[in-house]
Amino acid sequence: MLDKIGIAKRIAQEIEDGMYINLGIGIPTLVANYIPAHLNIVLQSENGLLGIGPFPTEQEVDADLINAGKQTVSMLPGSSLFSSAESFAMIRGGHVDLTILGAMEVSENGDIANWKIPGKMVKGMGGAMDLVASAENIIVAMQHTSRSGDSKLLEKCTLPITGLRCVKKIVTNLAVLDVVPTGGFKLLERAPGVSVDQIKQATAGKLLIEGDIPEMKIA
Amino acid sequence: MLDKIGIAKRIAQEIEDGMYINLGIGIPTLVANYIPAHLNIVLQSENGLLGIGPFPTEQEVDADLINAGKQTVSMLPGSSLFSSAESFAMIRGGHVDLTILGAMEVSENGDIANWKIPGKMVKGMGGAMDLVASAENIIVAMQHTSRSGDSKLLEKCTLPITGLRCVKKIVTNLAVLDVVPTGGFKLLERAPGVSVDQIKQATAGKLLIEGDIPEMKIA
Amino acid sequence: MINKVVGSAKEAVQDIPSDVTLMLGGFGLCGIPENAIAAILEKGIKGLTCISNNAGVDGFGIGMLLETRQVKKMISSYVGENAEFERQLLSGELEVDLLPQGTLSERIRAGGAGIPAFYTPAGVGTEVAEGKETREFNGKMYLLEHGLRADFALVKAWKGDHAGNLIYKGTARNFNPMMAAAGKITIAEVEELVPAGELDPNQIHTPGIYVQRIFQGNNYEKRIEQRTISN
Amino acid sequence: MINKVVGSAKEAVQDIPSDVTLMLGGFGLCGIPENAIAAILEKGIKGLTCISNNAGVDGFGIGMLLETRQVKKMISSYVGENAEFERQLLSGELEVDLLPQGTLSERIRAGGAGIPAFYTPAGVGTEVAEGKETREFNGKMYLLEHGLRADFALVKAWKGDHAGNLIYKGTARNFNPMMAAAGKITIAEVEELVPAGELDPNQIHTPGIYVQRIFQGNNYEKRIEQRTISN
Repeated sequence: MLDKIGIAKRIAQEIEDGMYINLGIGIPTLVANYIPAHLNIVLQSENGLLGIGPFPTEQEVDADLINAGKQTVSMLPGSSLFSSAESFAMIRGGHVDLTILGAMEVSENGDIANWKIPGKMVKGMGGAMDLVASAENIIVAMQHTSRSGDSKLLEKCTLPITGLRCVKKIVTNLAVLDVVPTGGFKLLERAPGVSVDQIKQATAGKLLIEGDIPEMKIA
Repeated sequence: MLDKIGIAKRIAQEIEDGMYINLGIGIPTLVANYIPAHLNIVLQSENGLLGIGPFPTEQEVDADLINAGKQTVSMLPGSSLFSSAESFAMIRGGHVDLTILGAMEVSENGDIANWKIPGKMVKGMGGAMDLVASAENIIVAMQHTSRSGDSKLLEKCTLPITGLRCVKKIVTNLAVLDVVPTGGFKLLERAPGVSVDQIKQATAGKLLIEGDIPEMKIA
Repeated sequence: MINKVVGSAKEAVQDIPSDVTLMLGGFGLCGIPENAIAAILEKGIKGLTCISNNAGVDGFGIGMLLETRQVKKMISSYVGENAEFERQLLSGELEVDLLPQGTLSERIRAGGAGIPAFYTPAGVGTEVAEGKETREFNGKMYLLEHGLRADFALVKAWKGDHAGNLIYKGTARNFNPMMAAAGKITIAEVEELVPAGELDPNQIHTPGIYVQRIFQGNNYEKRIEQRTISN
Repeated sequence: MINKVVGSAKEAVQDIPSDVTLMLGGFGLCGIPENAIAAILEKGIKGLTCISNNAGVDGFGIGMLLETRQVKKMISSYVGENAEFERQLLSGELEVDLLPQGTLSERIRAGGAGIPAFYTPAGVGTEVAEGKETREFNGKMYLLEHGLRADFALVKAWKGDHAGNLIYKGTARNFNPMMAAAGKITIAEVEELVPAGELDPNQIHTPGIYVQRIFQGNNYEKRIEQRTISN
């Protein structure tokens, strides 16, 4: 079974040279720490920055330079700054190659719910609806089940959805799965020490299993 | 009767302090020469410049700095440069206070035709359709009649129109007229030495004449 | 050159009445018009509809206007970083319209650019789509969204000149440029106000045509929400 | 940093086939991609649909591609500053779609920004409206216009860096930024190519994400159409 860092490490393996990437808050943010150094990639922050650098030193901190999580950041050589309208023009226009975000639920046809729990205080969707509606390539980072053990990979989402038919791949603490166009979670890899049966039991939506399912390789 | 310079001088009197102004090609361009020096105004060029300055000296000429008529220009203190999309955002968004342009025909309800003569080579509308569709305040500079003596102030335009119900004021070689919302050219001023009868004869559309019509004062 | 300079925040906001719609620049607390907010607070106008990506925090930014109950409605993409906001929302004292961030920024851009409506994919099939027209283009569904304007826009820039030209800094740009264009009256505050001619025309982010008033701000606090440091 | 540098105009255009749609930046001859046009000319591909505000002049700019009959169709707002253009148009060898300049620039902006369609007032009641949906918003009529993209966009900037970031100069900016975003493959040529990190991130007009290839142009002629001088 993977911890959050394990999930982040496994997702980092999906990253290819030359990608522009938007990382959501939470586990997705951790992915940045595990991207192989030989890959040339650029991180986009939807509040108006391409080329997010590491957290600044105490001396470098600038209140006018934050990421979408409102954390102070730095820039890298080749960075650029722009408005929110330009930022979402990039996102909507399909210029961002990969979007990695968290989810509360994903359905077997790729719907995602990650912005609202009825009865709880609603803080808003921020940029999530734009990201999921626009990205060609979305990877979800999430726990396979809730704290009470309920599957978060469902036939249909029970929570208010963020976007329809948009998730392509899911990396959980138990498995890597593709959402197939005809509907269903295709099991690709098991987390270290996790059996196919465990994944079956933790998946409420249609699980597609073909042949032997290899165990993930994580450094 | 006014010559082109006279028309430009009379239109210059319509300009108020603090206006952002777009000047079309031809007589409208001449208006810039007669704006009273005490007025603070800014000229917009739809190819991406606010604050058009005078033609440059031989030494200052810069191929990268032209107006919408493709003439080399200069900038003034406070000028700004921007893209074509931003430029028409300004125009469409109603940020330009006054648009002055030429016309082949104007109808008594304010329609304007100034981009196409059937049977002749069509060069295109450039920014004219955006300007007339967006501006709250359009003054047309034109000859009252064609070379063959036909009126250009008509009940309806005969040429393909550029925009509907958009012209508010017309300054010709013979007169200053308002287009009234209910339809008709309201005669406001006569050109020096021109009689009301002459204007009547030169106007094919509905001409509204109330009381004495004063003669223009042109310095 | 048309001079847009006013002497102070107080003077800049003096004719803003109650019950108007305001746009306020900023993302979180980054790039917010601190001086104009303080002046609105002091002025005490009420019934405000505030269009802003966020709603500040307890005791800072729009959060201050919430505490004094000057805000009737928020139009935002992400809110609730403060307790007073949550209390007012749950008690029904405050209305909130939540919009996807890209829809919000594009609606403001459209408002300033004279585009009455446009289609966007964000929110299709979600609560955001309720009551909105949907339409298919090239096999994908989109929602019709409308341009947004405001009676007054309050924006914050790094540098500005007497003609109202603005240059922002870092990610403090965010919503400010679109709001500058979408305000019927736009009030800009800047950290450094210079005479016209001192800014490079090629580097201006917001042309002065969009700005009706500009003033030299002061005492910028620039609070940081998440001070994250590496060693 | 993702390196977008290619060695030459020839290399940059080498995979452009015949019968594609190209966007070409520039207003008149100001800000046109001189080197890329020359490379397309040399390559000799045919059947091009060119989206460009103008069509060059006899012997320069797109005018050169017209002389070699490489252009099948022009989508522009103002054309015909050259005799060969007029001859081909009148003889039916060349198709031309004329659009209002603001509609053209906004359609390109929308294409790059993932907006499939928007409403604009330009052209209502004119020939431009023929076959287009009209719709009323707040008592005014508008036309529905669609986003435009191109297989390849050829843009020209003043400075650029290895990451594809671009800064334009003067009014040579014009259509270039929107086209950079609307090209599926965008090829930028610059007067000065510098390593990433040498351009101020705050002054970049076109972020490198929009640019797939960048090269150092040379021998810029920058022809002036109307050399107007004051004494």
